Amino acid sequence: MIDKTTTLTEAISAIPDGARIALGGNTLHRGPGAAVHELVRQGKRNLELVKTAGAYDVDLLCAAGCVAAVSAGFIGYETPFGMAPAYRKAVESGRVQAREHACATVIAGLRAAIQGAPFMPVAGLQGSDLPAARGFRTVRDPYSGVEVYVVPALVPDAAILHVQEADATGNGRIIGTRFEDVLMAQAARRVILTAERIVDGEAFADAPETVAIAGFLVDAVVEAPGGAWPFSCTPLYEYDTDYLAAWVSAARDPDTADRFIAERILDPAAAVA
Amino acid sequence: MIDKTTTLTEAISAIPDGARIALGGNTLHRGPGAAVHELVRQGKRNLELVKTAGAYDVDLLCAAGCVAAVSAGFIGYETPFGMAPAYRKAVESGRVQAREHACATVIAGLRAAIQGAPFMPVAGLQGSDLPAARGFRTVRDPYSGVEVYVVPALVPDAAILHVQEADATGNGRIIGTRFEDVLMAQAARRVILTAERIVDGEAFADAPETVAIAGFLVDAVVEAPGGAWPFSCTPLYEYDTDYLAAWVSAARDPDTADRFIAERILDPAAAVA
Amino acid sequence: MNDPSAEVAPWDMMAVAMARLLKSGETVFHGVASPLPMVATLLAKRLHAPDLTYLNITGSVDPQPAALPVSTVDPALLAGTRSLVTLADLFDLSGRGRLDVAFLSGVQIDGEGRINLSAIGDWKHPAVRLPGGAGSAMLMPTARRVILWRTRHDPRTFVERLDFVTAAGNVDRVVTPLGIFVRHDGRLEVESLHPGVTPEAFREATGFAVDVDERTPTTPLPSDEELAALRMIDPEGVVSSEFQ
Amino acid sequence: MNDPSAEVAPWDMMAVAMARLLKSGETVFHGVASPLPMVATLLAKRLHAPDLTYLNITGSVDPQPAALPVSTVDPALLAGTRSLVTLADLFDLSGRGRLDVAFLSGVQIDGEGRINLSAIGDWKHPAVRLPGGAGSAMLMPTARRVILWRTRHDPRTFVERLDFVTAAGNVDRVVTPLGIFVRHDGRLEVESLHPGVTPEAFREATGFAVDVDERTPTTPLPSDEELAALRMIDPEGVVSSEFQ
Repeated sequence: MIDKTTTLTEAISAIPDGARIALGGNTLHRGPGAAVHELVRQGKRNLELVKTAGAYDVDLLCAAGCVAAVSAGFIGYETPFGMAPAYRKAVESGRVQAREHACATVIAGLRAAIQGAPFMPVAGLQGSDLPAARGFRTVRDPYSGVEVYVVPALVPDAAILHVQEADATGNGRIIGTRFEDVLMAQAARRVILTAERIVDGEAFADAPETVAIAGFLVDAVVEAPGGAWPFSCTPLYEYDTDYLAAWVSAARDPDTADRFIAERILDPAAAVA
Repeated sequence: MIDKTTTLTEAISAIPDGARIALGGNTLHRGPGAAVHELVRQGKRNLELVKTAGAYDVDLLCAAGCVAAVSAGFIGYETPFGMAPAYRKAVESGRVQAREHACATVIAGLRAAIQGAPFMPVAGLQGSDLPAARGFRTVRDPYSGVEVYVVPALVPDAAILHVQEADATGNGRIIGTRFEDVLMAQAARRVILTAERIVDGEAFADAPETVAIAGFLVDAVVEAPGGAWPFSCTPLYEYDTDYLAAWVSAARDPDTADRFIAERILDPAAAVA
Repeated sequence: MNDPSAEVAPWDMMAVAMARLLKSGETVFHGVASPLPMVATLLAKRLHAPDLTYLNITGSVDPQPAALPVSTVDPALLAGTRSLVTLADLFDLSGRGRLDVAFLSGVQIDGEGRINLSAIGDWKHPAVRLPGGAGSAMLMPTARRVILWRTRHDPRTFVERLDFVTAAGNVDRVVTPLGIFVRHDGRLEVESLHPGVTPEAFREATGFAVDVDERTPTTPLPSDEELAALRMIDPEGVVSSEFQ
Repeated sequence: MNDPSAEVAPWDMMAVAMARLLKSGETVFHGVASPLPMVATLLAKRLHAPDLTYLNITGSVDPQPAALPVSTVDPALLAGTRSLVTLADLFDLSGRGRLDVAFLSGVQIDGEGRINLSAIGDWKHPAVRLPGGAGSAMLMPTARRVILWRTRHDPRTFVERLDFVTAAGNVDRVVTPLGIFVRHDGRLEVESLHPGVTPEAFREATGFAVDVDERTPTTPLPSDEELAALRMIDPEGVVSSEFQ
């Protein structure tokens, strides 16, 4: 068995500037918070972020100047905190390109990547301005003659996923909702797993149905207790309401956002995870 | 909660002649044996059978005159018993059409059905005579210009699946390998579940990862202890070597096959399941 | 205090109105940021639609949450589920025509029931970059019925012309704090005004032309039974969170 | 009893020869009706390729079965797996270029390493309807390396011309009871003859032209270590079942 455990610093340093990165979880839940903070600390640039529905991860990385483009269906904090202010400003100023998707077209693009197909057909999209704005094309079904929208393969250079338990070979157990993590693990060229704890994987053999991420797809495993924070990590902790409220408030202005990042993320004394 | 429990007779009587039926399991394992026998007893005609890799189910239904076409990647008993003699004779005589697939194109056709797409791209197939023989077409990727094979949607009128446990609302727990059962349950217009036992589904809430078939996709649930026989049903029983050897031997000749079916399947006194 | 409508909060009125639109046996889905659909679906299931199938992004099927989360993607919504499906599975369900109802919303909604969740101004150089349509561009043409809801009813929301069409499709009803639209022949028509809402107020709040007058029906107030069920499902009042 | 090759059964020779072709770190897949690949993969993993990833239709990853099933789709092959993948996942793995080795076979095999598992005679009106190619038409062009094996080596199997091309693609080696082919520039060449097999016997058993003579290397006999590991993995001799 290959021991794939490493440090967060090592795992994230393997991601080059300009990489297309899929981030696990959804809105406020089970995002790879610690890894996102490490991306900020390492000063990554020109990343393309891939997610169906992102929130703090995308917002923070936009504020920190790490992002060139966001390929997602929804970016916002849901009802508790509203819109993502730094993402919004970054797009409005032209610094970040919003490669807007329907969540279903993100999934279709990942599916094409997974299957080794150049594109994936997707039902719907009729009447939307998105296909024209994004250059999504139709093809004619050679059997029925019907036109259907197709989405190009969306191959992440890396997927960064946070799970509750992993073994040293990369098997990852997800408790509760899997979101798009399984698709991302299959679609990406490289998979980085952070885990609340690293356990002896022999126990996984008793309930392999709960192991959402197959170890042979994974390149690096990092033990990161609290590693989803400030996202939730069922059943261990909820999303951090106070922290997120403070961030969203700071993120409305570039200067306060910079100060927040300097004090609460970059300052080693304040190490958040 | 809707109680979907019914008898095998009722459940199978809802399948009309000429229906396209997906059969769960794979070769010797977890096929819906009892339901297949009921199809024979009810004298169904002109069925199209869909499976990646079939064995006794396809072979018996061909011998019994129930089948017009078989859409599958492999029909055979694997090493223990070799080829499927009744299927073979039925195709060679022209009574049954072999709609030969790669197993992967069965899956692609089911995926198209699941996603509501008219077709599904599939990697591979280059150099094979199958696309020409089956009329599988290519389309040109509008993004890269690459030609890729596409398979038309394969929508079963019904999927018949055997599981170890189900609740009355149709949630089905599969212990061990799921084969293509989950895809079939999603792709089919109607889903019939036979189960070793019907249990109180509240227990499923403790381990929903093990519930492969979501109840809301299911139309009918039948309690059928031993209902995979003569297929295996992990961990309850192995495939029935003696019975299958007797069948394969009988199936080589139409008269002995007819007698076998009359004595061991149609005769109520010999009720096999 | 003679006007009973004064005692009914707009979120209660909306949740009840949305619940009434759901039928037993239907498959019903909502996505992110959807407290009202969450409450409405649970309410319908408790009242008149026990065999409704409740689906959401957590992948639960008919969950029975002890307490309702404000985030409608919260794994708290898994409680009691007997199977796990994925968001991809649910899009597929809609794609193949088996999703009966999708709840969706829009920052802008036009007279055809089309929505904008993408941008204010030019999409390429937006004055305001909005969150994005999530699943709507795929769901709106494929779900059998789409119910839109929006907690704001003003001329900036209900507009003559969308800045960008994020999604268009099978809209059946639109529920707001002022009343209910129904779509006929591709146009939103006023089906009813909530109690206490005048035709003038509704007309002035709507940016496209609507046919509304004193003959327009009034949405029935929530019954005691409806309100009691609502309180039981949502004792913390999560239903009001979209109004903050 | 001076000839040690007389003591080595052809199935043992084949299993060992197949195992030697696998490398540590590779992802390796076999499908239905594949006892030899099952044994060979487990053998390689025990001997020289501990970090090989063993995949099969049961959806197990690196199972550690206590006893080997004759059916290579048997859920007995799940034992010890730490995750469950599906056959669809494995085709996808190959489709995106991440499957290193697929074991496949053919009732007919031609000089390019193409296979027929579909029909003898005309495909539409076959003299013999064969089982079908299972995953081969998809896997053969997409897996990085395909290893063919066939327990029969005669001119009806290794033919000049296939009745039907079920699959073609990235064939690397073909292992038979008589020897090993390697593919160079699109043609099967003889890499080695198993001990005791003469060039004449090999040539006569092969229906297409092959370049084989006394200089053709001999496949090394299984070592004591290889045979001991084989007995440990497969004490019941499932490896011989394809020869019955």
